[in-house]
This record gives sequence, structure tokens and C-alpha cells, in this order.
Amino acid sequence: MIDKFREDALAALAPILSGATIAVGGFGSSGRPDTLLDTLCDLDRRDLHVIVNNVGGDFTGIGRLLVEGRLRRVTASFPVLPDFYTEYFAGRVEFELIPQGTLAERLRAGGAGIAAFYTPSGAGTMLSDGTFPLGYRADGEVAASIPAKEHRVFGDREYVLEHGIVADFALVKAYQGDRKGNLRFRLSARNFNPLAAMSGRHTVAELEHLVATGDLAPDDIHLPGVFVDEVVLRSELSPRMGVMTRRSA
Amino acid sequence: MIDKFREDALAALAPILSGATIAVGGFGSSGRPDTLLDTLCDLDRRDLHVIVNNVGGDFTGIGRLLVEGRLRRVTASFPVLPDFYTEYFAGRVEFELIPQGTLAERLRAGGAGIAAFYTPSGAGTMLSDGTFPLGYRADGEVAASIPAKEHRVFGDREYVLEHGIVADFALVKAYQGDRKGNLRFRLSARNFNPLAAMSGRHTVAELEHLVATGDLAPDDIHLPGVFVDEVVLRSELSPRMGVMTRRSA
Amino acid sequence: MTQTAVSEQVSGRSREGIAQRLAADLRDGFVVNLGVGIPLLVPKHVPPDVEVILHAENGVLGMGPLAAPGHEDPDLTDAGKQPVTLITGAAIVDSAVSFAVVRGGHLDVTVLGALQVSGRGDLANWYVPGQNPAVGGAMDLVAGAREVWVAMEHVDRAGRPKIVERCTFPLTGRGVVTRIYTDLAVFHIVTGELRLAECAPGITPEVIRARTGVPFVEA
Amino acid sequence: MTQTAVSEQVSGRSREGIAQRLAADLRDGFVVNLGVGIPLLVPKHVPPDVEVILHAENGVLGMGPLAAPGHEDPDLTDAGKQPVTLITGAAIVDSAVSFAVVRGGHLDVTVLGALQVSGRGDLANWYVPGQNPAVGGAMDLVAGAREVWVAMEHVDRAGRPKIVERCTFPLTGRGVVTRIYTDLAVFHIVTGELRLAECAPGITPEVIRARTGVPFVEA
Repeated sequence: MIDKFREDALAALAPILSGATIAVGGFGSSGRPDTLLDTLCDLDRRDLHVIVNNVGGDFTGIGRLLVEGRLRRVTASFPVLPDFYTEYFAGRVEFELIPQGTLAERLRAGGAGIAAFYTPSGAGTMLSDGTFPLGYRADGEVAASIPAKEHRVFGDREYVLEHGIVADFALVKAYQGDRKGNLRFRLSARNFNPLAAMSGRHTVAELEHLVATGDLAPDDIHLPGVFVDEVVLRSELSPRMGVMTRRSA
Repeated sequence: MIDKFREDALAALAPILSGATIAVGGFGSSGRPDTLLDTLCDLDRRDLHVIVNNVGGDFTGIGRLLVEGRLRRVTASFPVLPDFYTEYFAGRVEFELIPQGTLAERLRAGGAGIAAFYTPSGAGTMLSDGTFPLGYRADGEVAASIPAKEHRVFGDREYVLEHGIVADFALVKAYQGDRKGNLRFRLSARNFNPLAAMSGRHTVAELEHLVATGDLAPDDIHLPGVFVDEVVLRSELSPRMGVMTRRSA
Repeated sequence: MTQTAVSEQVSGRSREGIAQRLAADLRDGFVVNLGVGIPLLVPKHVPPDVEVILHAENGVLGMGPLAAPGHEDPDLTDAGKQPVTLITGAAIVDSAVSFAVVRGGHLDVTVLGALQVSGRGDLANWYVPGQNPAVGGAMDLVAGAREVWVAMEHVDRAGRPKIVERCTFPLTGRGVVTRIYTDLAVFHIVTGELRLAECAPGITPEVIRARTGVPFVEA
Repeated sequence: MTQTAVSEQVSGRSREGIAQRLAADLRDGFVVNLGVGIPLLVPKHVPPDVEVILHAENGVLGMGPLAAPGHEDPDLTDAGKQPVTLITGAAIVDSAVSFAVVRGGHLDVTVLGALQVSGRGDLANWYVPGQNPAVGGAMDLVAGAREVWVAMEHVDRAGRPKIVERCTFPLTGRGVVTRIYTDLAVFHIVTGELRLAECAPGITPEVIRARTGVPFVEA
């Protein structure tokens, strides 16, 4: 019998080893899998590459992973947290900055077996011309830049080649889910969650509510269980809404 | 006020001129917009390029457009109808045969502003090497082939470059819809309908039920109204389920 | 052509006035995305007979006003993470579909602030070198929306033109801006040509010319 | 290496027997897509302690048996347009997500019939030249599924081998097949090498060799 529910979040995340690439759902604190991120901190992994829209505005979630020094690289469109930039400029974390729509599409593409795609977003900008610093050295010099991206004209427009992201793991948050892994999200907490889940080779979902199999009608499931490997319950201790300090573009 | 409901399907389709490219939803007769296709026949347009998964198994829907001689080209994965092949081999209609997943992804890509993408489907086959006949001459010789597609290796696999499809028009069928164009589909009648709708520059949806705006909860809408330009009611006279004669791969 | 700041004060439209002037050009049924700054002032000025659908990058189609205090829902925010409301008939989509709306040409207008706009429609609005870089959906919006309208002050705080021959800040997109609404004027950019469409009340083309870093055509 | 038909009859597994042998290799939790022919016989042979999720290309995840007469729903069919049912916990997706499941590696196994399979795992199963060409989802399935298992008769109706050195029919995919289940044997194809994993009861490797168009390794 297929039963993806796990009582123990720590056991569910144990396969994540240091060095892993992890796609994380959420937009700011909305739809952020706080329980899973806290559990990941408890697991004491290092050298992680996290793909997420925002680092967050406080020291929960990815912010906690950051300040605990667990991140090797962040792929994001809008980090927010000032401490992230302190770490970035000091050469302690790499920053792959990509447009928000490109991030969403790269996660979906990886999950859909699309190796790469041509998008107009960012064509002819420093996010595609090889000049944006991916990382710094401790002395403040640029250690490496995001490589220049292939440009190509289709019709009368210029497009950039972007690659699908297949993450080793994905951590997402859903409003409801069943033991087959079928998920439903709530309002704008959906955001990147279905896409991160598709991108993960091994996907763990944190649920606000575990429902009986069959309670979610086939037409009402936002993400089918085939994209989800394990579901755990959200801890009541997890912050529901963090403090955000800046408005994104 | 935004009100996309039209009493008169004929008026809704009037902007479609001969020569247009039209994406059509449906999988066999399931989710096929029969009322719109019948109306299109009544409009007496010719030289149409239709993008649809199946021509169908009978002379309703695309089958009717075909036997009335209205089609210049069909892009499809599984035509079914024997008469389609008669017309194809006789040089009266072109046939762009593509894998079913490529068809779905090309419609979505066009609707999503993705110019092209790399898929593994069909790599190294006669659907990508330039040998599949796109059309025949009246004397039975091949008039043109589907052009060879770019192949490219990512990782250790070979992929094919496929282009997004932006159709001039899209005709789709939904179970429920409101005057803002928000749509909900029912069970496997969803299939290509949301993707065809995204692909269309001008999209017309045929509804089984027109519901009051607000009756569809924001989390329960399968396709938001921004992708839909006009909605009409399905005619009771339209066949609900055609006779299918062969099983597709 | 470079230009120094003009110190003489002129009295054009207020920030609300810029938003109001822009709102008058929105057409019924438009799907619109609003950036931060003056663009966020636009909704309250939309004429009563015009209905626009507000899009937020995080997957909201049909955004209403900010949530009233005490009625915030942590699962419903705008792209700036502010608690918002929905209009009747709103729809929620995931981030990939949200940007499919944007890039696929289903967004009629994005209204953005700007650091600089070139006469050819190049836009710089995402990054001030030396500050913390972040892009959000800005590059997708300018690449994808059918029209990119900039709403901004005509000159920067130091009085320097923001409409320039060539952007010195990093670009968000090339040749993407189609209209510019400022306190002094409305410009249209048509096939790479900057055209003065309208002067604000009491403002002459000469006043505008003195505060604009690139030549324009009087339409 | 070419080979002529062997006329001597041997008695291996029946079509149901092939399906049953294959079903024994399905593991609990597998997401499986079934092609036409022998593959459609697999579900009834899945062991009771094994739960598989059946995927249909038209967007069904968790397909049940065919609908009983009088209980057909025109909005619920399989990829062959037959009216079907759903299991508890089934989900419906659109065709793009359906093939995202396939190409993205979320489908554990696709079980397909074949015209020919080469010893390196090339598959031909979509088109017999001279007949009407149609491909459906076959090329996506073989390119995307983690494993492609072929279930077929060992030889064609004329007694000619269907496991060949090189496919003469147009290919569905190159090097995609990982297992072959026939009336006579089970083969695994590992890094391009054809390995005889198992003979059907009463069948010897010599019988298989005489009916196979390409050399294989006895594992």
C-alpha cells in the first residue's frame, strides 16, 4: 500500500546529505515549509545549494540555514535578508540571481524533463551577459561570475537559453494533503510550491492538514501525488508569517 | 465591466478568417468543443491550420472540417480518422505529426512566451530527422517533409529543439465558466483544453454551464480568465461522445 | 548628449496626479501589473466605468485593496508580501502560470517605476550598483507585457534627467518601454522614437526639454 | 546477423502468462503507464500486496478498471478513449502536466508492445510503413519513463524474430528498452547489452537463441 505519511520529519529528511541541492517552495513566508527547514537545521547538514525565491526577511526558514552557515549557494530572484548580502559580499555564500519567472520556469522544466528553454526575460542584461558576480573572495574581489548565457533570436526578439533545474530534494508546504501525496494549496501560498515539488528527485511536503485519501476530489488536486515522496505534518511551533521588511519588485 | 459571455457563437467566431491557425482542445471526443467547431463550419472558412491531438473518429468536430475541405494543415499526434489519411496521401491536407507530449508542451510554451525548448521525445527518429512527409503531391510523390529538427546533447542525453505554438485562435471546451472567462474542466475532458487556451491569441471557450462570477472559488479555477477572450454556451445539439474506432498508443 | 541638473523648480503633476493621468489611459478589461512607488497609486484613480484585472507575480489574478487591519490572511499577499484582498472572480495560479501570463503576452500593461529610461525605451529599474542586488519579476515583466508604462518623477532628487540617451544603471530590458508618465509630461516611444504626447497643465515643451537628457519629437 | 523464421512450435507462456510474469516484477508504489496489447492485461495480475498507480496520457493518475456498461462517463476515458473508472485518491491533470510526469522521470515504468526491439534497446512500435502513421505519446513515454519494459510475443506471426540486431521499422526511441518479457524469456538490457535473465518454464536457452535475431548473454 502506498502511504507517504511520516510521523517523524527528522527521519523523512535524513536522506538529505551535506552538499545536496534543495528546491524550496514559498514566497516570503507565504507557503514556506518552516517545519521542514527547521528540521533540516536540526539535521546539521552543510554546503547546501538552495533554490528558493526569497531568502526571507528574518532568521526563520532559509534565513536560519544562512545564519547557521549551512549554505554554499543560493539561487533566488529576491533574497531580501540584509545578512544574506553580508555573507555574499564576504565570500561565504554564492548567489545565482535569476529573474523570478525564469526561476519558476526552470523548476517546472526540470520537473517536466525539459532540458532547457528560451525565454526573453533578462536578454541583454547583466544577468545573462556573464558580468554578475556569482561569488566573492574573502578580500572582496569577484571569485566567479554567473556564466554568460546563450542568446538567440526567434522571430524579431532576442531570447536567453535557461536550463531546467532537477533538484536532489524539494521541500514544500501545502494546505491539505493525503497519504498518496496529493496536495492542495491555499490562495497565494501556492506560488512556487508545486514547481519546487516537480523539480525534486525526492520531494517532501509539509501539510497544514492531513486528509483522508479520497477527500480531495480528482479535479481539485493542485499537485498529484506522483510528484511527492513523503508528507509530514506542520509543527504548531513553526512561525506562520514572518516579518518582512522590504517590498520586492 | 468585463463580460466575456456571448449569446451568439457565430459572432464570437466571426474574426476567424480563412488561413487562420487554430488550436483546438479535446482528446478524441472528450472535451472537444463541438459547438464551436460546428459554428466554424457554418462560417465557411477555408485553408485552416488546425492544431489538435486527434482529428477524431467520425465526421463531427475536426472530422467535419476535414471532410468539408476546410483544412490546409493538421498538427496532431494521433489523427485516427481514416479519411484524414486519404486526404493526406492525396495531397489535399498537410500533416505535421508530433509526439503527444511535444504537442502539449508546444501549446503551453507558446502561451507562456517560451520561444522553444529541448525535449528528449522523438530524438533520433523520423519525426525529427527530416524524413517524415509533411505533404504529398497529387501524383503521390512527397511534396515536402517536416524539416529536420536541431538535436543537442545535455548531460548524457540527446534532445530535440521544439518551438512554442502561438495560435491565432483557440477553441476549447470547459465544464463551467463565468463571465470573467474563468474556467473549470471535468475529469479527463481537461486534457489539452487549458493548453490550447493559453496558446491562442484570441481564445473562445464553449461552456457546459455558465456560472455566476464568484461561484468558482479562486483556488478551484483550472484556467484563469486572462487566457480567455469569449465564452459561449455549448449547444444541446452537439454530440457529447463520438464513436471512436481505434486505440491510440 | 549629456545634461546637467536644472535647479529651477517647476510645478507639474503630483505623484497622485501622475497616477491619475496614467489611470485615465487604462482600458476596460486590461490585465495590469503594478510595480512599487507611483504605480501602486494607480488603482484608486481608475475610472468607474473601467474594470482592470490586477496581476501579482506570486499568482494572484484579480487583486483587490490591501487587507484591513485585523483581516490579514497570511496565505494571501501581493508581490511585496503585503496582505491583500481578492475581487469577486479572482483566480489563483502557481508562479509558473503567473509568469506564463506575463511572458505569453496576456498582460496588457505593466506599470513600473524607473531609475532611468532611454529615448529608445531601454529601462533601468532593478539595481543600483553598490546596493544589494535583487531582481524579482522585473525582467520578466518588461520582456513579457504587451506594454511597459513607466510612472516616475521627471528628474531625480538631484535634479538630473531620468530620461536619458543611454542608461548608466544596469538594464532591466532593452527597448521595452512604450510610455512614460511624469510630473511634467506623457511620452510615447514608437519604434525607438521618443515622442512628447502631452505636456502637464502649465508646462511648456521648453521646460520639458531642459529636463530631458535626450531629444524628443513633439507629436 | 539475420535469421530466418523457425517453424517448429514451442509452448511458452500465454499472453496472460507474459502479463503475469511482468506483473510480478512491479514494485509497490510504482507509477505505471500501459500500452495496448499484452500490457493491458497486466493490472489483473498485480500481486495483492503491491499497489501501482496507473497513468494515462490524457491526464489520469490512478486509473481503475474499465467502466461497467451503463456507467460510462464521457468525461472520463483512458488514452485509448475507452470509458474507465478512478481509484480512491486519483488525480486529474492537463496534458502538459501528464507529460511532465512522463518526461520528468516521475513514471517508474512504461509497459509497451513492440514491433521490434534491438539488442541495444532500440524500440520500434509506432509505425508500419505503408499503414497510417500516428504516434500518440509513444515517443514521450520511451524517452521519459525511468524504465521501458516491452511485453510481446517472441516472434512475429510469420515466425520471424522481433528481437533483432537492428530495427528495420522506424524507431520510437534509441537505447530505451530495459526489459523484454516474451512467451519464451525475460531479458534485461544493461548498458547496451542484451542479457537473458530467465527462460520460461520448459524453454531452453537454445530454443530462445534460435528465435532471437541477435546474440545475448546468459546472465
